Amino acid sequence: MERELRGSGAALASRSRAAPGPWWRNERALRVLFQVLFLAAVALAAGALYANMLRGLDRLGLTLNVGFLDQEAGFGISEGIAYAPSDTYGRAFVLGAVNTLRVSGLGIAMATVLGLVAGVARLSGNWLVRQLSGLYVEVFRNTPVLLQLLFWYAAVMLSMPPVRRSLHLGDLIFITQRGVYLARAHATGSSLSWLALVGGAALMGTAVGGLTRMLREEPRGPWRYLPWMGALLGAAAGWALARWLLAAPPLVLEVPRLQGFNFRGGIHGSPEFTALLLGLVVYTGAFIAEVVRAGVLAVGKGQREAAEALGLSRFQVMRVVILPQALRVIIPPLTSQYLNLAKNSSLAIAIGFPDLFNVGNTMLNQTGQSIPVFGLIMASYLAMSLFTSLLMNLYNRRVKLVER
Amino acid sequence: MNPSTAAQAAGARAGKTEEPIILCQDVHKWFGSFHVLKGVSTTVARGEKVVICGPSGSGKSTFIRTLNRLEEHQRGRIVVDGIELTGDLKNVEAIRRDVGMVFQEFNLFPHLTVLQNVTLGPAWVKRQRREEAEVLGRELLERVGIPEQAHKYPGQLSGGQQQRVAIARALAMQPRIMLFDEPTSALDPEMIKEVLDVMRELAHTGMTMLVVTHEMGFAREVADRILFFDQGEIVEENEPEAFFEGPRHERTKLFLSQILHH
Amino acid sequence: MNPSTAAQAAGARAGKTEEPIILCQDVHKWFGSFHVLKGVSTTVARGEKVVICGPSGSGKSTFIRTLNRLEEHQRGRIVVDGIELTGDLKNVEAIRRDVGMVFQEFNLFPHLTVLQNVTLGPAWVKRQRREEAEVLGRELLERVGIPEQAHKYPGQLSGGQQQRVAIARALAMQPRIMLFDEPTSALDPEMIKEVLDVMRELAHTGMTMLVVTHEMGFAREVADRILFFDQGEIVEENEPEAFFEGPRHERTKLFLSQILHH
Amino acid sequence: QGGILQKVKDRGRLVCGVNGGLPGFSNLESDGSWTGFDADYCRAIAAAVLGDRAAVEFVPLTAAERFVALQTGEVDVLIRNTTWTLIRDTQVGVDFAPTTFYDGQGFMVRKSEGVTDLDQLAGASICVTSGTTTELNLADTMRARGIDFTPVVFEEIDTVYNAYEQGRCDAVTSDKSQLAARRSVFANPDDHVILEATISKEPLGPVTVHGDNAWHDLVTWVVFATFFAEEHGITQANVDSFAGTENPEIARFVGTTGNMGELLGVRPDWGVQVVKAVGNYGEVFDRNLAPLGLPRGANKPWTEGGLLYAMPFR
Amino acid sequence: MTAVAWARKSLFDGPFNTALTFLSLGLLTWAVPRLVRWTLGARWEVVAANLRLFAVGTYPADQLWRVGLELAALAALILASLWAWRGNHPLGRRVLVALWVLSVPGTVLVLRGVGDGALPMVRTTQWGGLLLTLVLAAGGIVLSFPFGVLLALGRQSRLPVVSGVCTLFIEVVRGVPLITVLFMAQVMVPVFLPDFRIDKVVRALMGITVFTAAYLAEDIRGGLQSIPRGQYEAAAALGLSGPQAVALVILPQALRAVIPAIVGQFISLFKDTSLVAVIGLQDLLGIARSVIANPRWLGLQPEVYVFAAGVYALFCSVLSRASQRLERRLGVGER
Ligand SMILES: Nc1ncnc2c1ncn2[C@@H]1O[C@H](COP(=O)(O)OP(=O)(O)OP(=O)(O)O)[C@@H](O)[C@H]1O
Ligand SMILES: Nc1ncnc2c1ncn2[C@@H]1O[C@H](COP(=O)(O)OP(=O)(O)OP(=O)(O)O)[C@@H](O)[C@H]1O
Ligand SMILES: [Mg+2]
Ligand SMILES: [Mg+2]
Repeated sequence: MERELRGSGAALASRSRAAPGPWWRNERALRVLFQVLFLAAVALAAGALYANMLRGLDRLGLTLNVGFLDQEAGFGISEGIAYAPSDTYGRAFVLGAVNTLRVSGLGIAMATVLGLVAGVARLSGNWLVRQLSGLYVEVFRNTPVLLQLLFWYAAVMLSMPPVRRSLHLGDLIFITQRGVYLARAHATGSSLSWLALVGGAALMGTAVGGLTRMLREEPRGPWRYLPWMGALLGAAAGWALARWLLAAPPLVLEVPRLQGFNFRGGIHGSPEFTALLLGLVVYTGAFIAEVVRAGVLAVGKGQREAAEALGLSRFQVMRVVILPQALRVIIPPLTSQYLNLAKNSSLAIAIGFPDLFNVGNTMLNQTGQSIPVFGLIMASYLAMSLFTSLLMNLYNRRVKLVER
Repeated sequence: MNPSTAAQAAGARAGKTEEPIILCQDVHKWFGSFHVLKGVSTTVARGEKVVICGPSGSGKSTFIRTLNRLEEHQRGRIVVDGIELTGDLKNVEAIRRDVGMVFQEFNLFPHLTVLQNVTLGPAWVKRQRREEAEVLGRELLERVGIPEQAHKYPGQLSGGQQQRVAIARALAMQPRIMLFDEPTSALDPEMIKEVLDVMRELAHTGMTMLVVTHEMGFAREVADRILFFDQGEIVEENEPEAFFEGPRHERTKLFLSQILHH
Repeated sequence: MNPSTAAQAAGARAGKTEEPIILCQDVHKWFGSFHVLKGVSTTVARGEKVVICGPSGSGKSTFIRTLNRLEEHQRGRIVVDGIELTGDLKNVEAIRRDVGMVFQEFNLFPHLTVLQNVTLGPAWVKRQRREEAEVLGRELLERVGIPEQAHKYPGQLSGGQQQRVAIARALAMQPRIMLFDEPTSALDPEMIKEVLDVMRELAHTGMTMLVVTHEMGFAREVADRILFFDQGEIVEENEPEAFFEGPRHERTKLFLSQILHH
Repeated sequence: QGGILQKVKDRGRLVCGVNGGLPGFSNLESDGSWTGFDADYCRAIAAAVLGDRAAVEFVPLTAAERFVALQTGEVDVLIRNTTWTLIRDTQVGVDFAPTTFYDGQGFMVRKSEGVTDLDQLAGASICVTSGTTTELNLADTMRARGIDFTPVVFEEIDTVYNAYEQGRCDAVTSDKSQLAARRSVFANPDDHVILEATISKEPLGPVTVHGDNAWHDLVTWVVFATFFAEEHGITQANVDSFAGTENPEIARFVGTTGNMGELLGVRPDWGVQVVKAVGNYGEVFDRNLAPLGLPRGANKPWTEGGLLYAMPFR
Repeated sequence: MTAVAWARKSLFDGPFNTALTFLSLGLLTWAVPRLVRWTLGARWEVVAANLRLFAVGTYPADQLWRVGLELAALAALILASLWAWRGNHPLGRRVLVALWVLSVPGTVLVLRGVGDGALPMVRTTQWGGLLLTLVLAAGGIVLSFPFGVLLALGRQSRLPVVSGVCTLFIEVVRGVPLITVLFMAQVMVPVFLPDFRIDKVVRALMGITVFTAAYLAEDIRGGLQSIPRGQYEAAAALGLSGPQAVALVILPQALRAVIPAIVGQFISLFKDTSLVAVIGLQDLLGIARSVIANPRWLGLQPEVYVFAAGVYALFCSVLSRASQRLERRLGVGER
């Protein structure tokens, strides 16, 4: 130790500047040294892996290139953007990516709604609702999502009635083991009708708005029946309008029709897509419910009390005071759930939905180019994850509390 | 005791003759098996200022929170401004519209601006139009001395400012009664005065006020009457002078000696 | 001023002739672009008790934290017990072994018992055997007056008790210098006294102590010298009597009026 | 290194890659054992090398990982309905032993649909396994004929048939043997027909890693041994009675003369071990595939007009 | 409170709640009879007949005693630990920690065995069912934990290179699906390391470990961030070196703070082991799929899946209950 350094105070003080000590004991030097060593170790490991990989590829008679992306894929894909087996592998991969985005986007939206409802229900004053929601969360959170997907597909979707005996709601929705078919509205060129429709909607909207305001301001007394009368009148007017519109409809309904083996027309969700969507939504919804519950509970008791003391109703307390604050607690874990949903969509492979991973896997099997294909798959998921995180972080910044 | 005589008694005590605005009759409350309020009976006349004090845990907060049903009482009657507090949601709503409350920890809504905090009640409960509510809100902010802070968020204000916003928020509902639960005890000493000033001013407008506080200067100056709580009961009840000069109970004396010594 | 004369001056001031145990020479520190310490020079003689006071944000904490390298200074020299504070890790280690520190928020290790808190340093830094460290630890707990709390966890103690454990923990390393950063300001009034008593006793053992505090009673009684900081500089430096009776600077006067008024 | 043969001997156990669940070919039974045509060929090889039909470790493999498993030596031999193609033979780094099962890709549909010809499948959904030649053949054929269809693609064979049987698809396409095997275990096998049309050749057989010739030879000759035994009427029951045979070729087969075993690097009586273990080809077929209602078809000895032809044992 | 009063308060307070109650009742009356009918009518013999497959896969019947032995040993270890936790130390903490560390190679030894002799080799390809699921889950936990701690510390490091590399690793792994990591491990590892033949189960375990470690690292980082600066400073002021401060002061507190998150991670790890079924391992779900594939059990998918789901749910809820209790217990010392 540096006891020698201790001379007399004067001698010590008169030394203009003490040496900073040998470099191997110097904080800064050590820091730099350690980092250099660390980086070298990482680079070395990566290099060794790379060399090994080249050797391994050589042994398997494979090369590293992505030229195959321009080759003809040759295999069929059941759903997604326009594609034929004569298209390239690249096109097939894009199709998979679009399918993944489609199911993830829709799934995220639906899971959010389900999770919000279930989360709030778990805090409901209604005992039965609380228990049911709790049961839902427990069951679906505690079983593997893969198992759930298989269940939704094999035990639910495939046991729907066959095409010719579809479950249906009028001509609008058909549920069969070939999937779900929805009627689709098509715009026609009849602009006059459009004008009438928009104008009518605007009129009705104003009327309803005015009436509700009236209702708000004078909730008691005989006036409260006025909106009902108004609504009745409005409905009658709407019916008349509708009859007139039907003569020159601005929208036609494209109804799914049975043609040959299958339905044609309308919006079609294949059983694979529907099962995947259902499975992901129900699974993730259970997690989001917990996130929402935790978020709501994280809002201080004082907030609820203050809001109640102001006379806000239970719904208003939730909607105006609790949820907006819960949001900032909710968003980070919610983001992870969104990412999880998107990533879990890769399990589509188990039930045959042609998502990014499934198509990629087929490509890999057909071309044997495992490393480039894997690189592509992982990069795509990574890009998706990063993009989602980015969006959510931006949103998070917006809902963050302003503090001193 | 018959409620009407109780009311008259209270009225007489406060030097007024109308019916009481708050009537409590043998109010009991338990938290689980813990008996917090053990038969509290009192009346408050319209316009009266009542200060409530007592040792920690004696049930002061619980008492004033039962008055607007933030806590439910289990026995006895509470009538506020002619409306009886029962399980009926309508009554609870009506009473809450009549009673403003200010908490120790302010409990402002941190995600709303100051002005939004103040206009929230009028807009959502009274269904006032926004402009109308905002005009009122600005007036109130003026009254509590922070008109320039309208568009800041609570997190950007000092404690004293926050508490003044809380008072403005409660006033925005134009309540007939204001409840204060230790409104200054979470504040730094410099800020206590600014809040007490606002309360003092409010008292002069003739508002009925129930204030839980240990600020004995304020009590002496503003209160018409002081209630001393201990272990869930009103142990002593008197006008300020009499209360401070001649406390009758041992517990009151002990408490006062501690408080005033501080 | 030439450092050697400064050192001698300090020694003379403290009525002693040996070399200073702490020597600061034109110490500067920036946080980013914010200049916190603007050329602080002083010396502390062995056994001296120095109280540091000054308004909030004046750099008191930062100053004593540079003394054991919790903060790095960017210009100037600091020599503690003959060891110069540089980037040399050995020196930093040696100084930390020589200097004990007590924080405002205690910073006890909540996952360890009181005794484990106290023995952690001796056991791991000085590599003492466990039994040895425990004997010392118990002695120290005795000295700060809480021998019976040895097996409790910090969370189970009152603030005053916690701070006494923190003192014992620092003493366990048998330091030559003790730094205290507002050791009583996070405490409730009743507990302040018990901590100050321990510090007073410690002062009588001849330990070198630097204490950031606003407890002027303590300063008057124990300090050999008072340093008054403002805006990163030592504005005034004097013996207690002189300091309290005849502050020379405006800022000191203002500060004292606020403090003593409080 | 000594090659795979030596490794198997040292280990005392053959590691055989099979399908995770294909009725008739390889199936996991409730007691943990494997049954089926492919599983029996694994046992035959084990019997030839080690004299113990039970010395097999079965490794179920997915279509995607089968070649990697073979190349990395995770399995010694792959007997998992793998089609012999030029690309696989040349580029994937594997060698094919003689075909044990000549198959062709066909289609199965519900009788009630009244479909008899591929062209009638226009607009149909067709179930198929992903990552296989089947998938490519389907796309090729339909494209060539200009038939528009929807492929419904699954990783797992089991899912394919389940989806078809439940009505998810109008047709299912695969090797005809597989179709028949699967149909036999449907709830109502008679409701389904396998169309006449065969759209590809699917020769299936054991696969070994490219470059280990000794091992490849052994696997090849084990297959021939089962053909040979059937050609000469040697069965599990009567194999011992050939110990004193006069027929020189059979004598070489049972190892009483010649050094066939030595040349292959195994014991002299390896042929007998194979037959004792699993029987001749016909027996293996009858035990595993006949119960599924599969006709022998092309999988008959050449002497009966089939394609099975054992090379001379000399 | 009387039943009527309770019902009024918690079921029928207000028109909205009443409507909800009736809606829920409607749902229940629709679902419960159907569920009961299905449960009673289901052909559960498929479970009974394949119980051994579900439990251990193709693990040789004559070696099953080893699984039993292993289970008994682990149960004893767990009980002993709980005992020690309650304050009675029949063994002493050190011995227990040593036993836990030894339990890993011990388990491998007992289950896998060596050569012939008393413990003949049972290769991992023969492990299956719940046994494999548990091995993967437990192995994943044990291996990913230290890895996760290192990653978290690395990410929190003040050295930009170290924290950069760790952050990159964590973010990349967290940004891709587990199944791609498993495929990587299964298909790529042999390509990357052509000279080593790594066991299939070990490869899956590698994938699971890497994936879980990245998530754990983030949980642990949360714990590290929750430790007030004062703790670091107090440790430094005492003269503890950086590693000492981390090991003695920071980590114990940080880990304690994130126990719920860690257990949550382990629960999802347990569920996620089911993905190995997709890469051809015969874990509980893999066996379930094999059983369904067997012609003998055709059409019994719901039974098999429900059974498997039940097993997973059982383990998961036991784990989460345990974590809740642990949390409550740990809260004690802190008041
Ligand atoms: N929600 C609750 N559950 C159980 N006990 C409670 C609850 N709220 C309060 N108590 C208990 O009731 C008693 C009275 O509490 P209250 O808050 O009314 O006291 P106080 O007089 O306002 O005290 P302080 O001056 O400390 O605010 C205390 O013993 C408290 O611990
Ligand atoms: N880590 C930091 N980064 C940036 N600024 C800092 C940091 N630590 C302290 N400061 C600033 O440096 C100044 C001096 O801080 P310091 O804590 O030394 O003041 P102090 O005299 O101890 O005040 P107090 O009496 O409030 O403790 C303050 O303005 C503070 O905001
Ligand atoms: Mg209170
Ligand atoms: Mg400070």
